[in-house]
Amino acid sequence: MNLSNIKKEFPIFNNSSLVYLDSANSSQKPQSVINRINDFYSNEFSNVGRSVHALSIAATNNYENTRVSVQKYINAKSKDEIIFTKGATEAINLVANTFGQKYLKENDEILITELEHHSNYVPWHYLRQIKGIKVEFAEIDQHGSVSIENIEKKINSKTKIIAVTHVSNVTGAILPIKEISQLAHSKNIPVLVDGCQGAPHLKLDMQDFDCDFYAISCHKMYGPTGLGILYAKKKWLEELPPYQGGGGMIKEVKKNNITYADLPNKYEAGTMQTAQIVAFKESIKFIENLGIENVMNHEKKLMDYAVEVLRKNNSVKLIGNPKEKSAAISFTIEGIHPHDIATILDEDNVAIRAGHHCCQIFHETLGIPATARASLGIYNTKEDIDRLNSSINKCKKIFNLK
Amino acid sequence: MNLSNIKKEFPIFNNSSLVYLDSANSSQKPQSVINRINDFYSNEFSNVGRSVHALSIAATNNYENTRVSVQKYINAKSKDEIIFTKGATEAINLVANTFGQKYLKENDEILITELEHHSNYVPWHYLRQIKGIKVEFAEIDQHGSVSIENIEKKINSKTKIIAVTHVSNVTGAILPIKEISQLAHSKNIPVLVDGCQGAPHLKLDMQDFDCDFYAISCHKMYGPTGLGILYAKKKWLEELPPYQGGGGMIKEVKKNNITYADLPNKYEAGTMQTAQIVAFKESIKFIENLGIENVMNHEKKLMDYAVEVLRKNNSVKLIGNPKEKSAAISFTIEGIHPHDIATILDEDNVAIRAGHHCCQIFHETLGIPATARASLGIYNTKEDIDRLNSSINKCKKIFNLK
Amino acid sequence: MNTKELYQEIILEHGKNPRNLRKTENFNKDAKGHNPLCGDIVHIYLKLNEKKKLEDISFEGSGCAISMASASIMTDLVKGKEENEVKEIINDFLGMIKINPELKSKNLKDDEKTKLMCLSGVKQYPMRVKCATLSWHTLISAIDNKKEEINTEKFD
Amino acid sequence: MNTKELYQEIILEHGKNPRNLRKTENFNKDAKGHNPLCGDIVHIYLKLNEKKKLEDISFEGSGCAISMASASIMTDLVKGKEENEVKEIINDFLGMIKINPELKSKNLKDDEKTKLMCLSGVKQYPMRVKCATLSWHTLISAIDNKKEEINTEKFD
Ligand SMILES: Cc1ncc(COP(=O)(O)O)c(C=O)c1O
Ligand SMILES: Cc1ncc(COP(=O)(O)O)c(C=O)c1O
Repeated sequence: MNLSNIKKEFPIFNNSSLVYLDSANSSQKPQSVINRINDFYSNEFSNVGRSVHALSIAATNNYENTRVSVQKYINAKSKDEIIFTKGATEAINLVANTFGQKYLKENDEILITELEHHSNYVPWHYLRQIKGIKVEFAEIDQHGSVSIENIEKKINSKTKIIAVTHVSNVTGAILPIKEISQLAHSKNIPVLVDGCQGAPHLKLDMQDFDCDFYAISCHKMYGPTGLGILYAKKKWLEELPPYQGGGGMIKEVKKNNITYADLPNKYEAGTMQTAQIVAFKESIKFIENLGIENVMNHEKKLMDYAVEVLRKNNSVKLIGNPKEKSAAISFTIEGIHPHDIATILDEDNVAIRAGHHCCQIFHETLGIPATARASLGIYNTKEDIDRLNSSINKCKKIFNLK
Repeated sequence: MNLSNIKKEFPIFNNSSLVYLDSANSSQKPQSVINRINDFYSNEFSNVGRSVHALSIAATNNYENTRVSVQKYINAKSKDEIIFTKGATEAINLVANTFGQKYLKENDEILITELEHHSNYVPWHYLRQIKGIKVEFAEIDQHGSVSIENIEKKINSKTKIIAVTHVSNVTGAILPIKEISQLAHSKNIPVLVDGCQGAPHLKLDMQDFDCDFYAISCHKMYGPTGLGILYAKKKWLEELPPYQGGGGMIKEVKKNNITYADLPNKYEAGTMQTAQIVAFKESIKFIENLGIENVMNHEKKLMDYAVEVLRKNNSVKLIGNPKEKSAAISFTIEGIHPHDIATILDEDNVAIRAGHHCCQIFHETLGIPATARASLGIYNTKEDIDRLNSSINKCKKIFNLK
Repeated sequence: MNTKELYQEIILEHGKNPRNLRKTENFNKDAKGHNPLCGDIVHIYLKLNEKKKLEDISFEGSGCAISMASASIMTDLVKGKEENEVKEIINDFLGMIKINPELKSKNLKDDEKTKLMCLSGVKQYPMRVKCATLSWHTLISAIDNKKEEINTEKFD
Repeated sequence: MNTKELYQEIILEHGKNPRNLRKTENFNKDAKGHNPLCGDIVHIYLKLNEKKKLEDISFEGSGCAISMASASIMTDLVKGKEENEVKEIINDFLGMIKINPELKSKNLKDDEKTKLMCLSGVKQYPMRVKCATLSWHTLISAIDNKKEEINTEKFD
């Protein structure tokens, strides 16, 4: 496989002039992933784990093979540290709920940042409502990132967990999560990383990052919808209570008591997303075949080009200018509301996103109600950026800007 | 479409002698559902709701169209009463968690039955652990069902919610849920129905059942894995707090407070199972095209035949003999453990399930550690039952029984 | 569908220079509206006299061209009309923007209808219908003295 | 693979008439095991003398033919052996049932190896490996005085 003609691995780009710049929202799917889903349902379908017939045994093996693929890909110590969830949102809810239940009491503090996606704020807000804990926000800096200093400033003896995004889905800023883990651990505070925007674009190494929890959305990583991953250090998964209750996560069920299964089953209640999990192995394989270094290199070049082109374009104002930047860029145009931009671009088959991108705190802090965002996937090209730019020029023409 | 040659709508039966009698675990998928997933990912993929580009608008419409299909199919009053979940397990956890949070306090009672699947017990057990509420069990009768009298006996002034299965996944017993709702409502108690085994086989009419909550697993209903549905009366969804927190379920997010979106979004946090939801419309269409009356009729005939054949077979003991019976039948053979039966049947390509079927309470009550279960889907035939029976005879031969 | 039809001159013009973008002195009714998707916000102020005639209407807020133009055109058209006439016009507009091919209201003159129909292009853009209707829903809310803020984060 | 290989005469016979299915009087070590998937349960009783020799071993429990036969054959083979020999045999068996093509233990005679290899058919049935290994894991637990009940509800 070759990055230069990678678009043809994605059927959605066949016979279409689509410029898809909304991958931070959800990525397109390669043929190999789609085929695997198809094959699995057509020839191999069974539920996993519970039946002893051959289809079920094969499905269970496939299911567990994906877990091992993920473990290796993110360099986790054990496959028991890989929990399949509905998405990153569920992964973060799982941690907030169980950690909150076991370890948090009134006036304890949770430290998040002003960059966080609602998925990494609302679950903590619940604890504020239910338990009276406090949610603190580390401030964004002038580049649209959050420095380690700004995090350190907000840590105090009441801080019980730090929850930060790996990469901002608005500015693309990459946070120094290894350093954040070091800092936090020096004060005995665990760290949750919202890896939604990191996982599809950066090299993942849990043992190097040393964070306690890392949440991934598989649908942003060239995988099926309805699937996410929670990586968590084994000691946490062993200590925390289970999250959802149901079939498959129990050891013994009596009328007066219930004991729970060992890891990872303890956190996988009910029938899971069998087909999606089986197929996600192909997503990992797809990225591995390209090589994550090549992907990073390709996306960095493209992003540098996008920044250059948009910066030259009068009236376009880039939001944030982080030194370490991944695959998302947001902007405004004085005199044109982002939703009007998105609608006009759409007519040229250029798909971007406009709004607050589930980051109302960030937008409020900057005092802008909405931004337009272009986000990259491995299938994007310089031509896509050029098409973005010329469609922006069309907007300006319609709105009589120069 | 015609029930007599329906097997060919399911690709897994092409060129294979598979006798699939494990549909209570998960059903096979028709070609139309598989194709829809394929098409959606190949040509139409986008996340829903949040972007204004054309792909996203079309995806959002498809997504909401499934909601309307489900609403009509189950005869719910409003489409806002249809919440998409990961599965029935999540649906029940959602209710137990939010209802427990808002309405339950120490010593309150939850009434379930000895027939319940672990998914309709463990979530309530959590409340026992966290809040000190009590879980009571209505007893099974000699037919392997739970009579309305046995439910009534356990209701008292402390009973705050009744949670019962529509159909037992072990004995196939159909519970009188309309009468249970009437009884419960006469005492002002809400009713949750675990509809996992009812939804694929029976006519669904929420306004007639009048239950407050009904949980469905789409993967047992010829739909994709990783998808379930919670039906709930609107007043409950309006009154109960939200469950998971994240993107898409909020109205306004401030640093000191958060308000939540209107129904149904309030309960759909994060990126949902877009492709699976879009495709599930085809599952509904598939059942509608056959006609649920025809399906019921077909499955009843088949089940009567299975009962007749197995009853004639020496050494086979049927578990339970409910008058109202749906598509599952469990049995034991004196002298052969169910897991040995399942393994030997598997060699003949007859897939059944052996174990406690996530119903340890039921098995403990009966004093049997495990049973063998054959469960039907619309694709099963009399020949399948005959093959089951002759493989059972092979078991007996291997184990020298007569 | 062509964005030229959506972004007609008149919309761009009202979007850039909205009429009645101010706060009515001595207003006696008001309501706020919010479209969380776009971040559009609007605050509508009314002065209804004893005869239920809309003596003045104004708005504050910010948003996309469609929502600003819609609020601007709306306030222009309903000013001076009676409460029941206003309600009838609102219904007519909301009906048109969803399904009806044209406006039917007897309370609108032909040139007023032509002006309003400039917003009809939005029909082709379901996610943008919310932008066009926000100020209208908020006006109902103000007239009816509803306490809750109008919010468009609903699919319909 | 043919179920005849799995359900060999010797397994069916041990399954039907398990040896040592009783409770050792004056046992000094014991442990329980459970396979929640099948509902198999086993309780193992040992009598180890001062020289760490296994004077007696017995079991109570119920389960499928594979698990009963495995417990029966196991107890027969290890009785009278020394603790370290027993541990070595257990390792050898668990290694064989997972990956090794044959048994290597010096503490087993050839006919004992042949008997144990009757259980090797289970390799082809991953979900049933748990049935064959339950009593063996439980025996380790008894020897090591582990408190927790052995449970096979793990994927491995
Ligand atoms: C009666 C019953 N309830 C609940 C469940 C749980 O459903 P799911 O695993 O799809 O969440 C099942 C199926 O396993 C069932 O049969
Ligand atoms: C930074 C970030 N966090 C969390 C999420 C939520 O992920 P999901 O919606 O897949 O649960 C997203 C994506 O929407 C995101 O970009």
